[in-house]
Amino acid sequence: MKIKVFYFARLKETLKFSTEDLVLPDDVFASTLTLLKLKAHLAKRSDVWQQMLMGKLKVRGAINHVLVDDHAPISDGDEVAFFPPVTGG
Amino acid sequence: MKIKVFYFARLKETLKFSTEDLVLPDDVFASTLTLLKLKAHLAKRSDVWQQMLMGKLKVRGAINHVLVDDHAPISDGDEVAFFPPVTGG
Amino acid sequence: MTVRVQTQDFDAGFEISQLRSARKDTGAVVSFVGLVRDLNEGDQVSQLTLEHYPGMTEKALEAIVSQAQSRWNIFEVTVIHRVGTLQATEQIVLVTVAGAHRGEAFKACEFIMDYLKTEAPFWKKERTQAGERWLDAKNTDDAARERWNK
Amino acid sequence: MTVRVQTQDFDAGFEISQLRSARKDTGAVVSFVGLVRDLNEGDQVSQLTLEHYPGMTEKALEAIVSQAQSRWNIFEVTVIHRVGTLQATEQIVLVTVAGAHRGEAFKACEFIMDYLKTEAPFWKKERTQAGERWLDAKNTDDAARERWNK
Repeated sequence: MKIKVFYFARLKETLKFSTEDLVLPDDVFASTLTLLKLKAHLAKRSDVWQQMLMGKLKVRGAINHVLVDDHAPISDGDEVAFFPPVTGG
Repeated sequence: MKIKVFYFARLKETLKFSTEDLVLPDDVFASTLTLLKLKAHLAKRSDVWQQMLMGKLKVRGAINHVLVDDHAPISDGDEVAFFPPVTGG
Repeated sequence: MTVRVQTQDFDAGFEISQLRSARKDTGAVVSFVGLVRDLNEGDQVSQLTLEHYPGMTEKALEAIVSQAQSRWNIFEVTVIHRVGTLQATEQIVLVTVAGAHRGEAFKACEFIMDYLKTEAPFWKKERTQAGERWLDAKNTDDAARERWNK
Repeated sequence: MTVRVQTQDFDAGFEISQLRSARKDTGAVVSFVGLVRDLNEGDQVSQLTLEHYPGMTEKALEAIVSQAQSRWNIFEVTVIHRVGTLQATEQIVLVTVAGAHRGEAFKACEFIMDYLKTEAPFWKKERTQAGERWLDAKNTDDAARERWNK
């Protein structure tokens, strides 16, 4: 399965990634891929990724431009985004 | 005692008075003159005055530019005003 | 505070800029503009005449703004209310409140409008096809005002 | 509805006039302008940079406005949010709501701001003398949003 992932604000700056195309072997995840599983998967990349995605920082996620919670399922072709709680206005 | 009385909006139009100077003999009122007593006094002028000041129409009053209730006391030299509930804004 | 009662129109954008540039720690400006509706109680309104009590109006408005300023932590406030004859769609009133944060500015602005509607000596007379009629005060306005005392 | 995300400044007065002349039965226009404060958490702020999520921002704002329009009887709504680097005292956001009556316009305008603060993908980074820092979301903003669900 292939997805696009975006990172914003503090995440983007610290991870030094703003966007990437991810190709995930279908057998990596026992069942449906969720935001939380994707975070855990990415967190294995390094300590910094672990800290930013699974650490103290609150991370919010969106799938196809809609805010969702950690248990939202991700499908092939989805656009996923990770970012800190928003602070506009 | 001498006071000035103003009338506004529907009261002014119906009574055909916008303002008048009133000289009231001190012995007309048993005790302190209040807004209510002044209304009752003016209402004796005619049926129209009775209707407008003591009838169904809700009348609000001000003494020296401050909204007050019917029991507020009036003193010599005061500026008194009668008007319907306000409808600005 | 700035309180004006006038026959001429006002420029809400200008008044908002004045307030927002008055202090560098202003974070929020909340504004209300009230307009003459062309429709009231199902009737077409062609014009509205606003009468007021010249000696009392400014004082009443200033007292309302002072109350808002003592209740909430806000900075500057501008209130402009027009009198005289206005056509449908014309502006009647502007209330603009500047503050550090939005919550208090919103509350103060709505409070000022609710009190203005029930305490400031203005009266409206509208002209419809059936003739002229004085508007009656609304119970909903009294209710809007009362909730601030809870 | 009008929703714009832009780097350039906006003219609140112009946007208010647009909304109030759109319909002749408009009686109330409530507006909020948010500004860059020169002071935050006790530190002098020289500038603010606003980042956003281009594909999502407009959609999120439109969804918030739609919610407001389904909750209250309001007419037109304009939301303009700036992105990029802004100096202290510059305008960040404008929310303008037109309606027949003030109560619903006030509620809808405040609702849109409370939801924008917690759901629209914008992030602020401020520059102070100590350097740059990303702002953390505030619990008070979450609380402001939550009260609409009661």
